[in-house]
Amino acid sequence: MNDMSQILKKEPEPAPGEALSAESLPAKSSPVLRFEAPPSTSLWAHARYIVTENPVTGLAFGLFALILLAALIGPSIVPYDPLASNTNAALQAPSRAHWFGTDQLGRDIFSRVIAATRLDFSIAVFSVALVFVLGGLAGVMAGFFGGWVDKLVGRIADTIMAFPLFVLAMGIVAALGNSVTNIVLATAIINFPLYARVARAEANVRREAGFVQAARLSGNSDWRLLLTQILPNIMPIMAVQMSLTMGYAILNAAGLSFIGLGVRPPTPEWGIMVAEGASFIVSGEWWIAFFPGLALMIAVFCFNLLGDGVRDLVDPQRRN
Amino acid sequence: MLKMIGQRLMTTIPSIIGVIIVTFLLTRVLPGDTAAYFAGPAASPQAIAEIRGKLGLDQPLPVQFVSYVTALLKGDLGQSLTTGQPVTRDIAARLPASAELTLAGLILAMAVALPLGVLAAVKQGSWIDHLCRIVATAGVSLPVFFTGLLLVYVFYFLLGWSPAPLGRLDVFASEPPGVTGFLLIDMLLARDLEGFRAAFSQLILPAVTLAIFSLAPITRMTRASMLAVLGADFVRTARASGLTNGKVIGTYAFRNAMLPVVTTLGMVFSFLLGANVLVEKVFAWPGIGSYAVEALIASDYAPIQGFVLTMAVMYVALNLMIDVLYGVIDPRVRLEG
Amino acid sequence: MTITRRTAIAAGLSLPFARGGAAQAQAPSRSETLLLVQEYGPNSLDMQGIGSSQPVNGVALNCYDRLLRFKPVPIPGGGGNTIAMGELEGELAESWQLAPDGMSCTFKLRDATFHSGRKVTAKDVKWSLDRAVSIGGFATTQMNAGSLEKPEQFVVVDDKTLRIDFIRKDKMTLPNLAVTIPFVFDSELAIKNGGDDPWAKDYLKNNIAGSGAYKVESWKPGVETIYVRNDAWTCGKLPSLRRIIARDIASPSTRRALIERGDADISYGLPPKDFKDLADAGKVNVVGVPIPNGVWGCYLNTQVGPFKDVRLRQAVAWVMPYEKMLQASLFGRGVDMSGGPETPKVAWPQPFPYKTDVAKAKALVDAAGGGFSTTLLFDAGNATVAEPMSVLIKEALATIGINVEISKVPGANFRGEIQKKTNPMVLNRFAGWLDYPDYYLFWTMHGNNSIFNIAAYQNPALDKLVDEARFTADKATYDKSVVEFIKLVNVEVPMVPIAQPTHDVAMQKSIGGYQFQPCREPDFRYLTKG
Amino acid sequence: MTSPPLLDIKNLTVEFATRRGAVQAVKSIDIQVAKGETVAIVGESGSGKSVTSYAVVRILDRAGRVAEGAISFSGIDLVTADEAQMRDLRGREISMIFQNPRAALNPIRKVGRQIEDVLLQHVQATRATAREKAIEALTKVKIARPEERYDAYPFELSGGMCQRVVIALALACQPQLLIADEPTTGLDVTTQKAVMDLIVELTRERGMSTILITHDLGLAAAYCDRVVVMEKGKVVETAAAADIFRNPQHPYTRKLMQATPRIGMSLADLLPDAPKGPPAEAKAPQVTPAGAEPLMRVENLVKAYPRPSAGSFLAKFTGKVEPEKAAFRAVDGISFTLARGETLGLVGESGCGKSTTSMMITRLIDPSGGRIVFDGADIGAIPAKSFAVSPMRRRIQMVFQDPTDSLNPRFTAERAIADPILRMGGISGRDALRARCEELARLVGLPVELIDRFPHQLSGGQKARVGIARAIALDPDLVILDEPTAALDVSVQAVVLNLLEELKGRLGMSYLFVSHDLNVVRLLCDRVIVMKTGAIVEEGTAEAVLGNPQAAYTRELLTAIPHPPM
Repeated sequence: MNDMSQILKKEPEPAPGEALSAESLPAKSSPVLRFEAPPSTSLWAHARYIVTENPVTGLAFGLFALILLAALIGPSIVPYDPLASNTNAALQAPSRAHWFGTDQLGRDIFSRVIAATRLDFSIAVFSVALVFVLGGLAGVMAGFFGGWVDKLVGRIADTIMAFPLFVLAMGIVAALGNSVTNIVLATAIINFPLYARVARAEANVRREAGFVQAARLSGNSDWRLLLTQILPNIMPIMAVQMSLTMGYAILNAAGLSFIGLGVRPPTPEWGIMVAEGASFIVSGEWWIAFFPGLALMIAVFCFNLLGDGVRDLVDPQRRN
Repeated sequence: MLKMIGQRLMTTIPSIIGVIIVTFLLTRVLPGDTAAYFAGPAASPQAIAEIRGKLGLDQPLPVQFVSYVTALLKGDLGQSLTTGQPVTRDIAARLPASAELTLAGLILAMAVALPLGVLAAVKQGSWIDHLCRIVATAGVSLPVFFTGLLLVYVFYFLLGWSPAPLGRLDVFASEPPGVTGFLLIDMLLARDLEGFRAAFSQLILPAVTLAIFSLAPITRMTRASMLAVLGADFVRTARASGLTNGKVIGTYAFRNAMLPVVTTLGMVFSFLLGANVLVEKVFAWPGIGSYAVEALIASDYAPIQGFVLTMAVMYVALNLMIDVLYGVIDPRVRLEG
Repeated sequence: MTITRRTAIAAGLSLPFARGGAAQAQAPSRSETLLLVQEYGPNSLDMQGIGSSQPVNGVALNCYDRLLRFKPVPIPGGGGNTIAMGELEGELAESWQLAPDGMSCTFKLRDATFHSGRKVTAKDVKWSLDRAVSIGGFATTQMNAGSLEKPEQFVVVDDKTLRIDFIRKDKMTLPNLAVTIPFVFDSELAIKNGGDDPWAKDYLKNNIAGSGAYKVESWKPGVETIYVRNDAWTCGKLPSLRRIIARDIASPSTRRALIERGDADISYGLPPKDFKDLADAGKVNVVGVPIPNGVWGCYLNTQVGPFKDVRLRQAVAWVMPYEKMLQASLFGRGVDMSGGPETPKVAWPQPFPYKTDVAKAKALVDAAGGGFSTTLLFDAGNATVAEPMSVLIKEALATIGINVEISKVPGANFRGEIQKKTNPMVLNRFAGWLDYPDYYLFWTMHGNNSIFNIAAYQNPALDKLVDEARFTADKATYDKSVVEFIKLVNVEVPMVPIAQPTHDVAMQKSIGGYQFQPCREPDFRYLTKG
Repeated sequence: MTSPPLLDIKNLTVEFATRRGAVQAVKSIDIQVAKGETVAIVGESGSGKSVTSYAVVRILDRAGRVAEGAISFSGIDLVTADEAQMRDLRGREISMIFQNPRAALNPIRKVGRQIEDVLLQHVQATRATAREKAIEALTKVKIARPEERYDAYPFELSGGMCQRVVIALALACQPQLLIADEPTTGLDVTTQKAVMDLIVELTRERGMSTILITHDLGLAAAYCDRVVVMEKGKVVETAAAADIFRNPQHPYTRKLMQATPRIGMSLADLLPDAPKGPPAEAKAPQVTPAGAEPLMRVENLVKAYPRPSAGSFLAKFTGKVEPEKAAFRAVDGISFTLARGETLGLVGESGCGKSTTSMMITRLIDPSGGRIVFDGADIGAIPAKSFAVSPMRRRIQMVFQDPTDSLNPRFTAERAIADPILRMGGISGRDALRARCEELARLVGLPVELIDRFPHQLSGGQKARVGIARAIALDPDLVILDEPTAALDVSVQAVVLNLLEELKGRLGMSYLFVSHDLNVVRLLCDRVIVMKTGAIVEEGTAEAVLGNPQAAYTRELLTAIPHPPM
């Protein structure tokens, strides 16, 4: 829920008459600097600029690479089997043998934290991909077609929003059963309004855009307009949305595991590891909860910063 | 204005109906057998069936739904199995606690986030901007349950600065007469400064936990909206008219920038009510969040339904309030009604 | 810091009374007030009522009186008292006399008064016992376990005398009068407020109508319960604590922190790890009583699924990492159940002959046709102990080719799951209130197939032995039957006993007079402070 | 000049820090403004004219800075003055007004309070007198009922009214210099005239100096004493307003001047090196002989929008029937014909319904009533949705107002041009398609090597050409031109207008030309329709309507056009 701002962005709907006959002369925007025919900038060069110009964004991209690496090859490079218990070495503080210490069953926390990356990352990616398809499409259709489609999507989104989202996610997972698939589904559902609204707003402003009208004149049907004109143009905004909600998706999944829903033991997952370690904090074995919590935080942190970075990357105003 | 409120209320009816239906279905799909729970351990299948009949659980779903809605219209939310009390009474008793905590968290977050966001926007691109971004993002990246645990460990267990996380009031302090349900206010009304201090010190850690979490959206929104406003033509006019920086930022930019922030605040508030679930668990806060979690774990329908419904109604009320507030700030909205 | 906090507490304490006027003549001092922290509190004040939660036992114990109670017996390791099944003393009963034919018992009532000020009469006792056997649900089931089944069994002889007629001779009848179900209500008060309901369920759920040592001053479900002493209590030594505040604190860490920092006086239900740490640190007293008749066990379904094959059940018993489980999940707060003698003693639970021997287990699995996959179920509410335990089981079973998927089921759901009796493996803890081996097996392995017979074990031979032990009056027959059925289950292993957990309580050093009760709720009546 | 100038800009260079290093937006310019003088700074977009004015009051944004030179105002060096000093000068000695007046006012503060803010800031009033003085300032800019308007919010005022408030704000403290940055861009021509007249009157009255920054040479020449022409950050010419049209010195000025449409010019005259010919020659309307079926006949066309009524939803529940409010009629029963080969101009101020009309004719929106008969078929009856895929679609095309907005940012120029061909053109094969696109590009004068570029890599003029190429790709019979040059600089406009005229002849199309600019309409159109509030007020040949207007409204429009001294 990093950018809740997006959800409720109110755009006053212009009265129909006004929309068409508005003082439509080109109000030349503030003339600070405008260069004719901007020189072309390649996406790559622009990306490099974004990364180097803002150290924080650079850091985020670096972290993201690390997370991706851990998710891809993590389980095969960790020093210990993340599932193997060793009760003789239980509850050891961080040491050279166990960088992050060991847990109640003597499992190596470092190995578990790294191995958990893949699951947490997958949950985030899949839930975001799912909601992107569902919410994005629904929102675009609502914004583009208006009318009853808009009303329907709006109602669905409103209904979901009226739920306390985390509790709704809990309810869904509890009702459908304790599984990773259902965590993904629940996370996707609670993010639906966010995506639907952003997509709706973006599609709505583009519905009457010149290039859409022009495409209409070219004989494109509504569906084709939607797919070739509207959808590609709101992709960048949706991409920003995606990287921002990735972090939230991870937090949500971790929250669910924390209260005992979702991931099954002994699968390593950050949320469940924090939950397991929580009861040990008071007795001084802080590392059990701390390192998974830290990993969780870093991942979410990274995705949030990444969101800003992606925003900079796709924002045409920042292109020059 | 009244007309606008009425209209807003009308538009929320469908989503409330949606909430009722979804909640009902969801709770019925929940695994767990209420009748078995009621019958207690060692009950015979017949006894369970008997109780199931008594609770109406053997009826087809539509019939159950109708009786549920009928009861609902009478203001009856059913009975909680875990507390054994009518849900309405439970919620009425616990709601103020959640509301007080959430409000405190929100106010705290605003007190930090608004200046931070404004500062970041005014000094866009400076180190302060970067710092603000990192701090806010780090805050929202911390899982609330983790923050809460950490704060308790450090401030109560290690340092002993804050009182035991035992809920709203020290065990040996006495509760003020319940006027508003908000302890801080009630304490003041009762002129009990010592009690106020006690309640306040209990409130700090959970409120901080919530505030840390809600810092990011408010800061982000304030910054973004401030940036947009600072780039607006009327700010340029104000500058070109020689108004002081303070006047330009305070009177001209800030108030305009608040418009989208107010909308965000509503979102954040209802979101925090949800996040409360975890915070209340950590701090033994007797609010409705922890109530709902426990009910959910126990497959206790009625409290979940009651909780969700309460939240939905609060969400609607909140948005209404925000619309009104919006109207106070923005004459354009006010005069339309 | 501590000093100022204490001052604050003192100040806070004096305030309500200063302001409130003259409700109480004199306030209980801090040393007469006990602060108890527990995971969750009562959901009702009526233990006989349907759906009452575990902590309601504490209300029944402290706010009501029964005819009999268990006599305190010192805990072998010190630290307080526990109970012994055979040793009873009167609570409301001044004396009791078993009829010569052993088919009835006559109770003479003490001169006791209800909180309402009315004298306790035999009529009240009968009404209460009638209620217990008629109300249905858990109360009735528990009454039945002691062969108390019909209202006609309870006969008012005169105002102060009550006779209970037995249906059959049952050694559990009298002990069963001392548990937290057959307590005595002020029947007039209850009937007056009960409206149409002859058993006044709604009224008694929210109100105390008893004669017990404590009254409930305030009850906020899910938040706190405050008890105050009933100064007119005559059924025992007047308790020394005048006020008990029982706070519900869901987070075990918080409960631990509170007790460790001295803010709470006594805490129940911490994770074993915390009890171990607290005991090791020595700052507070930790009293652990091995739960009588309580076992953590892994139930293997004998009717459906792979464990129909007894060799596989034995294989599981041979492969369990008992020592590891005791250390890593119970942190030593329990008694190992492995490596017992071939010939059992007359006791339950006791170590059984299996111990960790992977080779033996492997051979059995191979003989039964090799490895397979299955699931292991446990109650999420028990996760603190059951989860590490299940992870270790999973790991151990993997070594003999059995792949286990762990399934953590929320509490309410767990009931439903075990009732289905289709789950191949279930990890559960069961403890019977009445400490008899036959009682335990009656619930968990008898052919009557109660909900706790999770393994769905059916064996007429075992049923016969259990029934025999239950109703015989002959010590030798009893001992023989017990040894026989334990031998039988040692071979059949419908359940693999893992450990007998201890029931732990952490208390400040200033707290004395700890009394263990089979219901495992705190008994405030004996506690002292300072 | 005898006395020292009020404002003296010497050798001013303004730099902006960008990713590609410092970019000079203004390069070593010198401008003087004497007391009481009105100076115009004229230039096309990117010429640095606004940057110059921002540098004077030092409100350049963060990235910009004065790299070199001096700005002296009444002897104060504005480049080195400290911020407090600048603040005192701004608003009190030097005021600015901007384009888009509504945006220039704080939307949520009463306009009176905004004027008070400035008065109080510069100690021109006390709390007690502020209100009175603010109302006085409003009175001076000829706002009716100023006491009432004091409490108004900007959104409650019209654009022209807002600009008056902005002027009141700027003049409240009696400054010596007023800088007006495109003050009338975006306003209707009649409003523009009123606002400009007001500015001139007030500044003359107070003996103030004025700098008018504009892209409109006509406006500059009509209202100013002197004109400074800027191109790409440099001052290319400074001359008296009377001289600049008559005798432009610099080639750029000449080009600019020439491209500005005026009475008595032909389309070709707009281009720099066009042979001067008699104006009538360019226009040889091949209008269909009378009696022949016109290409399009519009009969009693209506577009009505329901007025949003607040209580309707509630009314449904309470069963109360509210009195039906009259629908808002954006287009109120207009009829006209469009002959084959004709260019019909549709003229009017914003809100008159001309755009709605063109959208209906293009069949992008559905009319509420009336008929649109195109080549014998009533296309108005076909819903817009199905029209998009009907064979008629290819025969009616449109060129849009904003070339940037009308191109999909994700499509290359070629893809944009090819879009209609792909849908309806019947050309198959990549090579054939490519060839056709290149042919079209050549036809509209777009260098073929540019057609692989994305819109953001093209200039405004190039984008306009892509838009035109797309519109003519299917050889339509009718092209609707919706203010096709409004977003373009005059020099580009000149080229595009000529291109359109040439294409029309070559491809035998008819145009419906929608515009607010009467000078352009005069150049391009055979016949003209003047619209006001959804209805036609006058109709006739371009010569007749613009030369000898019958309706009062048309006359008003015509007189509002700034007339530079010839």
